[in-house]
Amino acid sequence: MIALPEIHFCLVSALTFLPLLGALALFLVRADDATSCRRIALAASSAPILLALRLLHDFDLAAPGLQFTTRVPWISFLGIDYHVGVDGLSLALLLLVSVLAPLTIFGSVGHTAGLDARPRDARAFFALMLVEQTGLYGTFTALNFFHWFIFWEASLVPMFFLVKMFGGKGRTAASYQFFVYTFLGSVAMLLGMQLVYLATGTWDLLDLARMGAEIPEKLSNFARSVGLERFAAAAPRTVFLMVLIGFAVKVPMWPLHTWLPRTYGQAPIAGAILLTGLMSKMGVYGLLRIVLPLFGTEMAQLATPLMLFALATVLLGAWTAAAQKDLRGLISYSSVSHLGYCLLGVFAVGAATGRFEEKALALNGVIFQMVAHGLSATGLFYFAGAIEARFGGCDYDRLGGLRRSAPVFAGLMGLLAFAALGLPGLAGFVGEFMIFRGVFGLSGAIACAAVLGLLLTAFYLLTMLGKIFFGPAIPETSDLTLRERAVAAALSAGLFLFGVLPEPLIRLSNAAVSSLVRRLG
Amino acid sequence: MPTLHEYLFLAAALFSIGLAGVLTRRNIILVLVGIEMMLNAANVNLVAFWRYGDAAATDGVMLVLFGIAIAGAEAAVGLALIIAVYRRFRTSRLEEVAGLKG
Amino acid sequence: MSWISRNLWLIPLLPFAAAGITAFFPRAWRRASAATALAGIATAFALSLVALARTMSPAFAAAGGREAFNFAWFTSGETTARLGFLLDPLSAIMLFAVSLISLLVFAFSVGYMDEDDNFTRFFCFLSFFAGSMLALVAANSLLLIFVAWELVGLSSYLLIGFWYRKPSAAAAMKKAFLVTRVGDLGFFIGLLWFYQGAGTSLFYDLGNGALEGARLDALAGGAAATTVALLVFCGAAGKSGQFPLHVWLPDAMEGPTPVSALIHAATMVAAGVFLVARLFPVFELSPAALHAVACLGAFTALFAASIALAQWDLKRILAYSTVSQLGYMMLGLGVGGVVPGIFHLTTHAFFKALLFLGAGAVIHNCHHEQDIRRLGGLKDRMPLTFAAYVVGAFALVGLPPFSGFFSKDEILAAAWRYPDHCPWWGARLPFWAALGGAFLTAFYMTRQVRYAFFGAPRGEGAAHAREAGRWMLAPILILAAISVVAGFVGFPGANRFQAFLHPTGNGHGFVPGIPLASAALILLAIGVAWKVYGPAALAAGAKDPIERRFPRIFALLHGKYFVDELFAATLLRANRALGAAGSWFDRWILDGLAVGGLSVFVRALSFVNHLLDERIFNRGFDRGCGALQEAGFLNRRLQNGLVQHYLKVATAAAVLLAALLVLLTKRNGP
Amino acid sequence: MPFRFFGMKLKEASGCAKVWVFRMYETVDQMFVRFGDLVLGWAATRSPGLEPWARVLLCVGPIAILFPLLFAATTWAERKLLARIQNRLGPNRVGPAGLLQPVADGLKTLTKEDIVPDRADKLIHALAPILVMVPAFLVLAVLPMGRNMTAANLHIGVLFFFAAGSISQIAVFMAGWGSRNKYSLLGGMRAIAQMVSYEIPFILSALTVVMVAGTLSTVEIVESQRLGLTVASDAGWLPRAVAHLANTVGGWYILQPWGVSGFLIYLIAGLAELNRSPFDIPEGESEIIAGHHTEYSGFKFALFFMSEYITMVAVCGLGATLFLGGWQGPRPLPSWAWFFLKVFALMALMIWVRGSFPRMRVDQLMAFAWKFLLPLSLVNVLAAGLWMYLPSRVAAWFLGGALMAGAYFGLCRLVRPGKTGPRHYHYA
Amino acid sequence: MRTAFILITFWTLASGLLAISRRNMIHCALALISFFAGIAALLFTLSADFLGAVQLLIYVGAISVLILFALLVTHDASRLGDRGAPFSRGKWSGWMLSALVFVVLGFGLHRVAVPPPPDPAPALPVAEIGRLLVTRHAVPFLAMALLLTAALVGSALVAIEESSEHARKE
Repeated sequence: MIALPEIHFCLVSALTFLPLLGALALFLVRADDATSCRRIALAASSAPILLALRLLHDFDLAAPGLQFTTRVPWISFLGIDYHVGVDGLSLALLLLVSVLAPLTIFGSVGHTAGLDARPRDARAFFALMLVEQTGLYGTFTALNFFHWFIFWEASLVPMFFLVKMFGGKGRTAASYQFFVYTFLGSVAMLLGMQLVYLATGTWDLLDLARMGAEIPEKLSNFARSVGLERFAAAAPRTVFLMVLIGFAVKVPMWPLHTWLPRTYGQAPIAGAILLTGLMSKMGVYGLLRIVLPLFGTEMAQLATPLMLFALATVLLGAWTAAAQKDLRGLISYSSVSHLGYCLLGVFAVGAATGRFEEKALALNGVIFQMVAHGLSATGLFYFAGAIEARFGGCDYDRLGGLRRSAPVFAGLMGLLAFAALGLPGLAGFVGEFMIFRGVFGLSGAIACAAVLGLLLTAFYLLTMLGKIFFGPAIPETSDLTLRERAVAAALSAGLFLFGVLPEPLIRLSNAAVSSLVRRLG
Repeated sequence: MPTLHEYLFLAAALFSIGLAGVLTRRNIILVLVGIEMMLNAANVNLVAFWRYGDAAATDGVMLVLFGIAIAGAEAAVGLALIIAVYRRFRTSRLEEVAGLKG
Repeated sequence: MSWISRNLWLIPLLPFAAAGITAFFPRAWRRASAATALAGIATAFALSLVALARTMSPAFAAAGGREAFNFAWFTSGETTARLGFLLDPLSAIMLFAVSLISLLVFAFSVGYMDEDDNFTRFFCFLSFFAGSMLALVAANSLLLIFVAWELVGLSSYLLIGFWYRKPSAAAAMKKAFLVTRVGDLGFFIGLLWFYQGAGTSLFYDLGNGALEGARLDALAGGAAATTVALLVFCGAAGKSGQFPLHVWLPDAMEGPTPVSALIHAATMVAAGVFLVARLFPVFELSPAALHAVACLGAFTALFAASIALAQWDLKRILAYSTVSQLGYMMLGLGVGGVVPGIFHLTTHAFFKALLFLGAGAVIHNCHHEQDIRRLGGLKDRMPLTFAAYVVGAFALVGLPPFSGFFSKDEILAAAWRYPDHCPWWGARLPFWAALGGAFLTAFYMTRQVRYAFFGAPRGEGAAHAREAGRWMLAPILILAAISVVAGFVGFPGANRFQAFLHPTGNGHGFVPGIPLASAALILLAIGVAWKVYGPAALAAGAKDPIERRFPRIFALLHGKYFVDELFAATLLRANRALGAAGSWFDRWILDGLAVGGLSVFVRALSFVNHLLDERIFNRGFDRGCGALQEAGFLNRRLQNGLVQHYLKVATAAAVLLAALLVLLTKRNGP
Repeated sequence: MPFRFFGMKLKEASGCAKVWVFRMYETVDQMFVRFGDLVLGWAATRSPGLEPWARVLLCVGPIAILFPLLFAATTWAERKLLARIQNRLGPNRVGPAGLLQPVADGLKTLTKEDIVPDRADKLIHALAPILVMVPAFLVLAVLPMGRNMTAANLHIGVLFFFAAGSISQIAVFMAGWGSRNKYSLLGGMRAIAQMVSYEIPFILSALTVVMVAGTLSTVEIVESQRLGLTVASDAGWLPRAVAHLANTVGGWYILQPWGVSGFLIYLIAGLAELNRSPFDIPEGESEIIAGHHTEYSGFKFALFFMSEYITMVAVCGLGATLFLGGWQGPRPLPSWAWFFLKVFALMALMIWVRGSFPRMRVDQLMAFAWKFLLPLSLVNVLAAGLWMYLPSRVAAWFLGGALMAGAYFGLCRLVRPGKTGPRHYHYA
Repeated sequence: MRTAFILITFWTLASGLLAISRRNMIHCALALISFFAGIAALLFTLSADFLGAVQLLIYVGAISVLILFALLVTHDASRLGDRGAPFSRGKWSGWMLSALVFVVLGFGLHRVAVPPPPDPAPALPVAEIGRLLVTRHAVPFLAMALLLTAALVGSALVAIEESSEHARKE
């Protein structure tokens, strides 16, 4: 019997690459055999759950640092290692991926997967989903910027194809806009990080985080050393903004968000779920993992304008959501708005002043909110898909009074909507409360202004519920299928559980967040 | 016990025989056979060095292990290629397969 | 700490559990769901009685008059957010009232909702509501109150929209939630501020709570107390329908009548009053905040009562009466502290529940006819209901010796004495407003009773009305009995209620003129109304006398002072405009101008690049390639495509190199 | 006056009897080993150079004598059993119940003419039957046939078994090619294709055992299947007996989820390796006469025949060693008896299979190996890994069992034969 | 030991020479197999019995079968290699070159000092090798796994192509 902990050295890698193996395994079956493909994909996608549970079981909640790290030299003359690990910042997201990705694949039937239009490409669809999952895992676990960036892009490419192949009518334009937009952001980030590498000589995020405050100095020195005397002073800020743009596009932050509604509107539902439920979290996670530790000083200087941008994201997102005429648009903009809270939390923490407790609360809240939003937005999009599958579209005009013929649908949708609008007892509230409570202590005025977002959220979500489910019944329809019920029930259970007992989820991140905040000072 | 020299000489001889096979045979498969012989001779060398050197340094042995695995893959792919070539050119004589264009 | 204090959480949990269970019941399990819900609330009521008994025991007073049971919710950083439940006289009396009225309304609903398809769902929602409300009143933490507060909002949303197929109900449910949420924004900021200022959200925690000791002092500094109090009052105003957030309450009558009785009369709307009472230590720190509460309360009392004069809907009249009475309670809190406000809250809960259930019985037995112009003559057809309704009406208008008399009198007395400790020119106004409100109350209640129960039946429904069934009648009669006697616990001079709720306070004394004056005023109002709404006015098709006499004023009152329209024209329009603007900005400026412009720019750039490549660079490059190709022909000889040939060359080279190596290196060893 | 027995109190007497019985058992259990030691000692006293040779003889001799005898017995048993299955009598002329039939057959083959085809590649044709015997006997060397009864206790025993076994493919090819007969060649190619294909699941199923036992040595694998339960020294006979039973039986790998599936895979792949029914296409009489031994007669044919049966014994022996606890078994049967009992049981199973199943088709055979057995055995490796890494045995049982069942049903769904397509025979 | 080594030397040299010099290609292949077995024996004498067994398993069991199959597939089985020139045109230069290689190698070896063999023979730590495979050499190990899978799939693809060709012909 081999001693148990020995699996740890490859736990994270195995987790990351299992879905990829599944994607390869898909090629054992016919391209149009959607059922077999789904089964294989589901197996490959849910297999990491076991590993994730093992990881959770062995995870030392009290330790702030990274655990389960593997560091193998890769391209040594460039300082590139294969370096992965998990800490409190990524653990919750890792678990979120482990749950949502299989759930999405489980729910990917017919319209949800965009397979009604292209039944012959079922295999491609599931393969792309699995590759996407690997990209997500990789992004959340990589600790060396180099391969972190590879994973970051690796999650972009399959999404491009998912939209391009399985999307709605305007899919081509949407996919190109999505790709070019996010790719430009990524390029800016890559350039910025290359400058950081040239100035510091390492790609390793941990090493960089350890340097922390010295990085601006080094950047200036580097600029000087290559003869750009006049650029030296502005170098740190320029690099910071370049890196920030990469993440801000992904989250997205107003005014870099316009790719999002179009992409969400055209993507297949399963793709949209991954986009909003998981990929948008990559940006926030990047802010936590890279921007906060590396550019703390820069961030502190720009905290106020950044928070104003976050505020704009929250409020304008919500207002625009209220103006949407269909469910998808509404959920898209609501995603923008909700992630605005996360941005607000991160930027508020980035401000130099403030007490430890409030910063920790805000950051814990950001992570909590990501999980909560992941669950609720997934459900909403899934239901948007269910409506589209039944009526061929989710414009409000052709809907109404669905609760009569589909009471379970109405009930579960209502639950998800209320979770999204922050009803206490469901997870959304806890996240929002923590963020607001933290931000309020750091920057009261902006927090007060952002509270308006809660009202607006309630406004557009209730309007949506009213237009779809209440009033006289216009179309008759079937209630949720068993599969749809299972997906929604799983999500609702998560939302309810974490809404009532947030402690387990917060404890995952608390140690890492505390240490991060302490390091920021 | 034979000396290391003897093993090395034997391996060199076997290597040369393999090389001769590669250079002189007309049939592609037998060229491949020669290559396998050369690989085997090299393996013998590696193991002999392990045997006569530091027993704890297992890198040579690992290399042999990997070498054998690679040889397996190589044989499979090589023979598959040969079969493909055979189908394309209807021959397995090396001299007749001289066109570089497909 | 007693058993009940440690297990106070059971009281809200039981109805919650009932709701959770019935949620999974299929539609056909009607009896089972009703039984589950009733069992849940009955047990909760029993436990509330235990709690009440505990608070009355001497041991409890010896233990400091309150027992809190706190527990950790989550830990972030190094601080733990804690929640808790609190047993003190205030919560005990609220638990008692809420659970008792809920129990009665549940029983009533069994009869009332008898024919509804979604019977099981109704009991699920009702139980959920009862649980939320009980959690709210038992909470020992502002955060927990907020949680329960929102859940109460959710259940009211669900119950108002119970008949969701009616567009008006669908609109009303949304309106109710949103308007209260406007107030909740203030509450939420207040909660954040309170939490920030006190460092805890617990009220009482062995001296470390926010409402006791050093932490309360910390709140007292600066403008914090005023700000927190006013912000929290925003929430209370939203939930308790104070002007200008009262607009949702009358619309909420779209829900089934038991819902109106339970939520929008007896308990939920009282949550705002309860909240102010619970946070009274904070309000006490800020006279300005109390001012605001008193003034707004008084204004709302008068304002809503005037609207009630010109309504035709049986339930809407009661709804505006509720708004008005809530104004009284706020006034009581503002001018006289916890006791008058809560006393009126309690009595009002019983008699307003009675009135609503009576109205429900009428509506149910008149085939869902709610327009009082189409009712009439029910006095003979539903005598028991009529009697109970009249009792409720007397209690509401404050006719001695019904319960409303005592509670309202106490508020009036406190308002009368308000200028004594508030030297401000406007301090007298609340009293007069309240008095005017009392007059109007008596007037519109008389009008309503006359229209509904007297004269000849004017509609199909009223003509075929019968006495209500057992399930409906029993709760009505019980409530009527309570409404008659409940006031005596607050008999002036021997105020048991005061002694129980606020033993250290000295009350407001007894001003003998005020009860006499108010009783006289009320009798006058009843008399005038009786006269005005005489048989002539009650004839079928007759116009309302006031409408006939003062059509402009009636239209203004009937249009509820057009507050809704005002909101629609300002706030809602602004909101819509902002949404459209955001959309437009995204579409045309960000997407169109910025991204589109950029793409045009990039395209132009690539076109230029293309020209450069094709015309300039490629020319030279092609020539170079040609030269290389020439050279390549020479090399071609070597490349004869024979693998063995290559190999031989390579081997020869390797042999040569190896030979060199061998020859050039030194000999090593033997 | 207490009851006395040979002058001892009852308790003492029973203790004495226990020791005596135990010694008896030890003697019977180790009697071959003791005999070998005796011979070695004798050789050592005679001359120092003799001992290694004696050792070799001791290892080789019994195998060389015993297994041909076993072969004879097996042929008889197979014919009898098959006859029983097919409701006839089987050999019943020579000797009581036909027991001497193998002897008669042997005599017959010895006296038959040795025919070599005219244009055959004579050297290869002659070498093949000799070469085919080599692996058959080689692999027997590493089987522990009883406690301390292993001819060659290699630390890579299992690997050696498979490595040596793979030589037989070459012999088969030589036989097929050397005969210069189309049917022979086709049979040989079929046999090789089949053996190469089934060797993978065959080895993979054994690999699980190697993984869990953590050793390649057959002896250690057998020992690893012994549980180490102990009972208090003063416990009664029942707990002792139960502990003994559990120790000797409870640790068998077949009692674990991956072990069950691994054993089944091993058995199926083993049947295919042996070219036995239902995988006997290489020598399917209805298609290609008799495959690679079409052109053999007389004693050369007998060698082929013999090698097949001896290999069968060896495969069964390895199966018993890997999955059935080898020579482990509760007293009072001696260890070697247990081993051969298990081997016989497995062989009876194989004969039963032969009597029950129809022959497969070539394409079915290959599809079964590559599409079904190979993935299944890979999943089985995973299941064994689960078994090793999961801390809870119960969880491992359920997860492993579920994994294997899921893989089985999933593969069944995936590799559904569907409608029968046109048949392609590459070597026919 | 010495005897065994000498025997194996002759065995391997002889089968190697046979393998490259026989006209009959099947004989060549069989000689090659014998050569492989000889190498395995050499490894056994070097007390690397694990590697020897692997050598047997992989080369004798698998690769040689592949070679035999390839021979049979690329030729009409009935007239294997009896006719036609077995050697390519530049064979003499090939012989010379390889002889030269041997000479150079031998000359180089001759000049190098070698250590005496350690006694007793070291045991090949099989378990240690296994552990190293999944720890220190994990990456090449995985790469190897990938390579083998790719080879497997590639060969399967060839076979599929073939069968479809057959189908078209039929």
